[in-house]
Amino acid sequence: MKSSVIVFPGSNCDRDIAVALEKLQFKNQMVWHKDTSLPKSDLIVIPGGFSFGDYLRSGAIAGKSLIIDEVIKAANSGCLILGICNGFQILTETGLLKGTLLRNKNLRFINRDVNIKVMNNKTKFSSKYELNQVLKINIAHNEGNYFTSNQHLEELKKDNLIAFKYCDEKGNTNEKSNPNGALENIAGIYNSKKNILGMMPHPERMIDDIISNTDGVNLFSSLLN
Amino acid sequence: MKFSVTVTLKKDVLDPQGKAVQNTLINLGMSDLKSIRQGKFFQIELNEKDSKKAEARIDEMCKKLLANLIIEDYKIDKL
Amino acid sequence: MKFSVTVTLKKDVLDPQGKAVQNTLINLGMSDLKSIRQGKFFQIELNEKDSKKAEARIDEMCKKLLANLIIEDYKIDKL
Amino acid sequence: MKITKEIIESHGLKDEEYKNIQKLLKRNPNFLELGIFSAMWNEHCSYKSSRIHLKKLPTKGKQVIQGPGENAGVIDIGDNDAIVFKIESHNHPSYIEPYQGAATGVGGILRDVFTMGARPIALLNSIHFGSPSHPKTKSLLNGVVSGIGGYGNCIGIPTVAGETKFHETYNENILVNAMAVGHVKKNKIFYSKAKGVNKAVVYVGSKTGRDGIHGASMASAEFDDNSDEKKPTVQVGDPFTEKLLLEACLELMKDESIISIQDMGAAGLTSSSVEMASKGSLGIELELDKVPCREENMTPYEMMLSESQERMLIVLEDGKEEQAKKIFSKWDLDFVIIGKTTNSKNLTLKFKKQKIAEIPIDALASNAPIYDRKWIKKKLPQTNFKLKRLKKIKIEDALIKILSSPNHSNKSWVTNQYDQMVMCDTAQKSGSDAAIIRIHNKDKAIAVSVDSSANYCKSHPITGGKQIVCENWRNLISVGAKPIAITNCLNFGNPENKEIMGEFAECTEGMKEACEFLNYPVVSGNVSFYNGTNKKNIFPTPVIGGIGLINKLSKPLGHNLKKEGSYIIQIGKTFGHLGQSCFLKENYSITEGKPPEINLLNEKNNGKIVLDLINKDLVLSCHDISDGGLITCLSEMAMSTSLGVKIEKPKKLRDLSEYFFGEDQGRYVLEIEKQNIKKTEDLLRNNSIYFENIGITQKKYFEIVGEMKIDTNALFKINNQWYNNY
Ligand SMILES: Nc1ncnc2c1ncn2[C@@H]1O[C@H](COP(=O)(O)OP(=O)(O)O)[C@@H](O)[C@H]1O
Ligand SMILES: [Mg+2]
Repeated sequence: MKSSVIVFPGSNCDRDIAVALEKLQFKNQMVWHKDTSLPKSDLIVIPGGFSFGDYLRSGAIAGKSLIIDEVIKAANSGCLILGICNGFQILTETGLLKGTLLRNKNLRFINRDVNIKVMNNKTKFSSKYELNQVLKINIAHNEGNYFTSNQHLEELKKDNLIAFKYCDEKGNTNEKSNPNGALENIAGIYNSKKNILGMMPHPERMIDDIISNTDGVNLFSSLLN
Repeated sequence: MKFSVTVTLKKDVLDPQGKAVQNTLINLGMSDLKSIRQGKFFQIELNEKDSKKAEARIDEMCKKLLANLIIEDYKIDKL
Repeated sequence: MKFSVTVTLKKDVLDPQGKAVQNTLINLGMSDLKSIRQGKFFQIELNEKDSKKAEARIDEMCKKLLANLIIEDYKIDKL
Repeated sequence: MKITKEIIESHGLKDEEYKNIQKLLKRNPNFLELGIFSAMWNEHCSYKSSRIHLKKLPTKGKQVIQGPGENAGVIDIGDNDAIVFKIESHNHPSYIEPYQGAATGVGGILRDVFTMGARPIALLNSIHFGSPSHPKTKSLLNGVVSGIGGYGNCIGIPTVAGETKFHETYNENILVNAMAVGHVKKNKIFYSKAKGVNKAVVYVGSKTGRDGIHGASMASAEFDDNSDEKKPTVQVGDPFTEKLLLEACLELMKDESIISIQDMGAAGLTSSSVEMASKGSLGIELELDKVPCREENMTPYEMMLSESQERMLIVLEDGKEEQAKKIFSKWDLDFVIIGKTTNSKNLTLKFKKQKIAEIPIDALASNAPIYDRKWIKKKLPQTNFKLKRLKKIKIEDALIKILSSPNHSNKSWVTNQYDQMVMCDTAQKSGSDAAIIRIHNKDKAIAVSVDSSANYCKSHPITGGKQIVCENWRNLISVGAKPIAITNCLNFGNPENKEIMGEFAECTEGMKEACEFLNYPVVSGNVSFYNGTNKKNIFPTPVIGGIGLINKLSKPLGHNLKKEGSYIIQIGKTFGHLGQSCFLKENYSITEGKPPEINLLNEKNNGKIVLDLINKDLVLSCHDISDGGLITCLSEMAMSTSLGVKIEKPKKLRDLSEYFFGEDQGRYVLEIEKQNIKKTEDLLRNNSIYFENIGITQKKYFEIVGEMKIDTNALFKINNQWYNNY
C-alpha cells in the first residue's frame, strides 16, 4: 500500500504520521507543497499542524497551494484521502469536505485525550473497528468546532457520513463530552463517496503503548485491508 | 490605490468568538450591549491607477482567498 | 444603535498574518499588490438611544477588551 | 547628534561607564556607537553584576560537552546523542504585553537551541504571577499561557512541563521563564565562534523592523510609573516563520557550509555580530544598506538595535552561498550577505558608502564592565509562632485548604492549552514530578523538570539555593531518571541594592554547594535583575531546569497509585519542619520562619537508593515530598486514580500537623507491590536508609486511620476547581 504525506510550510505532524504509516507497513513518501505532481498513491494524508501559520483562516492558504489541485484530482478519481486536524481544515477549505471548523467554543487551544465513538465501521477507514466502539484519542487544536448547514447535516446523517463523535467513556454523546462545541459532537466526517475522511483527533498519536495507547492503529490497518 | 475589505460571518453561521466577546463585555458590566459579531478587516494597497480595474482585482482577492464564501460575506470600500 | 469598530495594528508592529496573506496573493498572481495588513472588525448593537452615550460606551469596550492598545489602534463608526 | 548627559542617561549608562567608553575609543562615541555600547554593556548582555558570582558554579562534568558561554549547554547522553538546553527569562516584555512577551520568549529560547544544530524536542516554562486578587493577574495569566501555547503549538514542539505560581511579590513584575530542550548528534554540534577572515556574514530569517528597540536595556531597567510611555514597539512573534527558519537551518546544517551561527536575540544584530567576532578573535564588517528591512527609512541605529524576532546570523564557508541560498528560498526566507569577517578586531559599520561606526570588539565584549557589587549576608530568621498557640485545625480541613489553593490546584487549565504530544515522543506529560521525552527512534529517554522556591530563598537564600537544586534533582529521580545537569534562570531585584545583591550571592552559593555535592553541573543559564517596581523588589526567584537520563524506557513511572493493597513506604526522616510551610501560609497566613534545612548527604543517599529501587523494577509509583508535606504528596498520588490510601498515624506521639504537613527535605513516597516489600526493605536497611512503612493502598478512600476518610474523587474535585472558577 502506497501513501503520500503532503507537507506544507508549518505542517508539524508530518513526521508523526509518517512514523505511524511506516510502522504499519505503508510505503510512504513525503510530498512538498510546491510539487506539481503526486507520486502514485493509494492513500494521501494531509497532516496536522499550522500550515502557513494558520493565518487568515486555518487551512485557507494551504487550500490554495499548487499540490492541492492534484489532491483534488486524485480524490475525484477515488484515491483515499485522510485529513487530520489541520488536514481536515484544509479539506474543508478546498471544498472536498463540506462544512467548516470554527474556533473552539472556549476560545482556547485544547490538548487532551478525549473519547470518540465510531459511528460507521463500514468504510475503508474504519472496518477494523466495531460499530459504536469508544476510542481514546488525543486532540490538539484551536479550531475544531465543526459547523455546517442544516441541509448538509441531514445529508451526513441520512447517508451515514459521520465518522466519529465526541463522547464520554460510556459512549454518551452530550454537551459535557463535547470538547469544542462541534455541531452534534461531530469529530470527523466522510464525503459522500466515503473515500475522504476528515477528523480533528490525531490517530497517529495513538499507536504506541509507551507513549499513549494503540487506539489509532486500527484506522491505519483498516486501510491496509 | 487603497482599499479596505471587511469580511463577516454570514448571519446563520455560529460566531463563537463574537459570542465569547459578548459574554465578556456583559460580565464587564456592559448590560446595554445587544449584540456583537466579529469579522476581519484588511487594508490593501494596489499598484493600479484605474479604479475599476483595481476594484475588480480586490474582488478577485476576496473570492480567491480573503473570504470563505461558504460561511462569509465581504464588503469592499475605497479609502 | 449600531456601530462598527475596526481594530488595526499600529504602524511599526509586525503583522505576520498580513505578511503570509500578502505572499499567498502574490503567488496567486496578484503582482500589483503593494501591501496588505490585517485587522479585526466588530459590528456592535447597543440598547442606547443617546448617540453620545452610546459612542462613549463603545469607546469603553474598545479600551477594555476589543483592542490591545499596546499594539493596536481602533476606529469607531456609526452605522 | 550631540551626545548629551540626557542621552547617555537614557541609554542606561552611568557616568563612569561613559568615561570608560571614551577611554576605550580614545574619542567620543557617536550616537550609533553609544547605542551599541549601551546594548552590549547593559546587564542583560554583559552580566556585569552577576559574573563574578556565576563563576563559582560548577560547570564541568564527565557528561558535559558544552558549559555556559555558548547559546545553550550541551550534555552527552551516550551513543553519539547529545542534549542541548537552556532557560531564559522574558519577564518585562510579558508584563507589558503578556501574549507577545511570552510567545517571543519561547521563540527566543528555541533559537538558542536550534542554532546549535539541535532539533528542539521539548519546551518547559516557569511562570510566576501576582496575587490572584490583584486586578491585573487574571489577564496576565490568560495572556501568558496562551502566548506560550500559541508559539509552541504552532511551531510544533511539545510543551511538557513547568510551574505556575502566584504570590503578591510579583504583583507588578511577573516572571516568565521559558526553557527549550533539543537533541543533536554529538558530531553535529554548531557553535557561535567565527573562524577565518573574509568569510561571508549572512543574514537569514525575517526582516528587521522597529521592534523592541532598546528592549535589552528595558529588560535591565526597573519599571516606574512612566514606563507606559517608554514602551518601544512591542516584538510580535511569528512562530510560522520560526518553524521555517528552524527547518531551513537544520537543512543547511546537514553538510559543512556553516562556520559559525548565532541567533539574533537581545540587542539583535549588535550582539550577534559582536559575539561571533569576539569568540573568534576577529573583526566584522557590515554593510547596513543590505539589511533586509520591513519599514521604510530605517536608520542604522534602528537596524543595529532592533530586536525583531526570527532572525539569525551565519558565517558561511567559501563557495557555499548558492546552495545555502537555495535552501532558504525554498523556505521563503530572506538570505542576504551583509558583510564579512576581517582581521581588524573591530566592529565596522558602513552605510551609504560611508563608515559610520568603528568600535574595537574587545571594548564591547571582554572590556565590558564587571562589578563586584556590595552585598550583605542574610541572618537565619527566627521563628516566632508557637504551633500550640494557634487555633487547632483538623487535618482534613487543612489539607483541603491547601489542595484548593491557587498554588496547589491542578494545573490542567494551563497544560491543556499546550500541545504536549506533538512529535509523539512524550511518554509522560505534565502532571507528574518530571516529564519524560523519548529520544526519537530509540528506547532511551530524558526526564525534565523546572523548579523554584521563592519563599525559601527569601527567608534564607543560601538554604533556598541548595533546596531548589535538590528539589529539581528529586523530581527527576522520582520518575526514574539519573540527573545529569541543569540550566538556571536567576530572577532577582535590583542588584544595586546590597540586600538584593546578597540574596543573589547567597542563592548562587547555595546552588553551588548542592550542585557540587550532587555532581549536578550547571551548563547554561540566564540572569534577570531589576525585577521590581519603585524600589519594591521581588522575592529572589532562581529557577532550576534539570535534565535526567533514563537508559531504557519501558513504561514511564508516574506518581499515580497503581494497585490496591500495595505498601506505602516513606523514605527519609520527618522532623516536622513548619517554618515557611504552605500549611502555615494557607491556614494561618503565617509566612515566617526559616526554610527546612538541607542535608546534602541524605539527599544524595536517598536519591541514589530510590533510583536503584526503580531500576530494579520494585517501584509501582513514586512521588517526592515537597511543599504541603507528606499528606499533600499522598493525596496527589491518589487523586485522579480510583485508588486511595490507608495511612497509620505515626507511632511515636507527636504533633499530627507537623508530621503530615512538615516540609523536611530529601523525602520520597514509594508504592511497593506486596511481593516486593521484603526485598525493598532489605535493600533500604542494608544501605542504612531511614524509611517508614506508613500504610497501604486501598480502593476509593483517602484515609488516615482514626483521623479522616474522604473519597479520592472528592479530593480530585476540590483540587480541580480553582482555575475553572477564577
Ligand atoms: N506553566 C506550566 N507549563 C507546563 N506544565 C506545568 C505548568 N505549570 C505546572 N505544570 C505541571 O503541573 C504539574 C504540577 O506542578 P507543581 O505543583 O509545580 O509540581 P512539583 O511540585 O512536582 O514540581 C507538573 O507536572 C508541572 O510540570
Ligand atoms: Mg515534585
